Amino acid sequence: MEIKLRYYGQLQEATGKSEEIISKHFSTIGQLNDYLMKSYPKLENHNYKIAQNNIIESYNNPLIGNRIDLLPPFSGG
Amino acid sequence: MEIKLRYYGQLQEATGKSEEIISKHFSTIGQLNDYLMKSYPKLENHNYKIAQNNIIESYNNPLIGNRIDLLPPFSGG
Amino acid sequence: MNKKIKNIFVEGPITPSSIAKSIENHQTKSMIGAHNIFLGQVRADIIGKKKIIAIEYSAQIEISNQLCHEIREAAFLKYDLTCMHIYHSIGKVKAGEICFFVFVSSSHRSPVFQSLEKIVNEIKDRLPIFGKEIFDDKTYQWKVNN
Amino acid sequence: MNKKIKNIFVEGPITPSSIAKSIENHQTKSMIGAHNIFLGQVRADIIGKKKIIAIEYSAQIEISNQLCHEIREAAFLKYDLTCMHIYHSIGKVKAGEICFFVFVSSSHRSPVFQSLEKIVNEIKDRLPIFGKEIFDDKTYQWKVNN
Repeated sequence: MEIKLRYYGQLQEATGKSEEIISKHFSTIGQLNDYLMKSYPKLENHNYKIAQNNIIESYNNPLIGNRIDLLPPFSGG
Repeated sequence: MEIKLRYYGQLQEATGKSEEIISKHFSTIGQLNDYLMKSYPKLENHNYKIAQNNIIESYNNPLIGNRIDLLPPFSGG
Repeated sequence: MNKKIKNIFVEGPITPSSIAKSIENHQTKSMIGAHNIFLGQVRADIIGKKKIIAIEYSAQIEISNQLCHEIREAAFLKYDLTCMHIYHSIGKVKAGEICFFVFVSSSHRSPVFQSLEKIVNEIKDRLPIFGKEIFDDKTYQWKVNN
Repeated sequence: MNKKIKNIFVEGPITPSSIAKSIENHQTKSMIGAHNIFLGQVRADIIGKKKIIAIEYSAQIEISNQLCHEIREAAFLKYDLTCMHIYHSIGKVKAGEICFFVFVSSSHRSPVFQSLEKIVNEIKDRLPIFGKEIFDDKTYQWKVNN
């Protein structure tokens, strides 16, 4: 399954990219996150939320979407 | 003693004038008010505050100023 | 507390362009992070079969400006505000036009939210300003604040 | 609740003249009696020896607009509001310029005061918007909301 990953704000520096497409299978958002933490060890120094198909999800939720966004702390306004 | 009286808002209708100068002596604001109520019976139907030399005063205060304003309920904003 | 007493009254409505000008004047004050603006607009209330088309404001100008000065100085003492601007119309303001403008600024948002409503309410409660509501049939009634 | 989701983002700063235009657009709505406007302005904070000269905003646009829509609809249900307008900058906004605009209107003043701070806080807390603070020496840091 193809997953489009987008990295926002300071996470673009932690990963060295703004987006990428990976072809892998994960049962949960948390499993995907474990994979990303291994791929980009600098992510460990960051807080972020993960959105799946434009909805912010918890790590226990099943991974069913194909668009995943990593969102660092919000600082609008 | 000359007292300049000014009437604001609907009190101009109750008294039929916007200002006048009277030459009389009153010890307190309240005494002046009694006199005005007699002169303009329609004032009885109105709530108002009395200011003396640009300060809103209570009826017990001595009348020492020469500028008196009758102020109906405030409705700014 | 020896600041000069400002005149809050402007003849006729407060225009959107004058509000824009006031906002623009704050863009050089680079320590400001938050503005909060209250605008009072004349409502075309319908009472029975009559509609309000304008309010004609009068005021005891000296007392109003003095009390507004006190309200302003007390707010500066109580809240961490950078700027405060207050204007009220005198004379005729048509329905839909703006008659009252209170503008507070601070480095952060809490002080502007904490202060603005209180300043607005104090001005409405304490300043001797009188509104004559003009109906579309040329009759009128005196405005009552609730 | 089937209203169209609005795009709150504007490229670059929110100008005083666009704010004036927005105020002016409400002058035909003659049942409005009170407006309350919040403006967020980029502060030239000094950190160490460096000064912030701009913030560059980015956002997850779709999520931000969707959540803002929910915040807006919930506020309309909870408060007696006539109008609500929300804009946030995307891209570069210089110190002193306005990056955030929330405008609520009602027939009376209580609903605008009750609602505005909550709407502003919810937007700041919930919308995935990211501010990159640019210093005068061209270094930067990521903005943290407190």
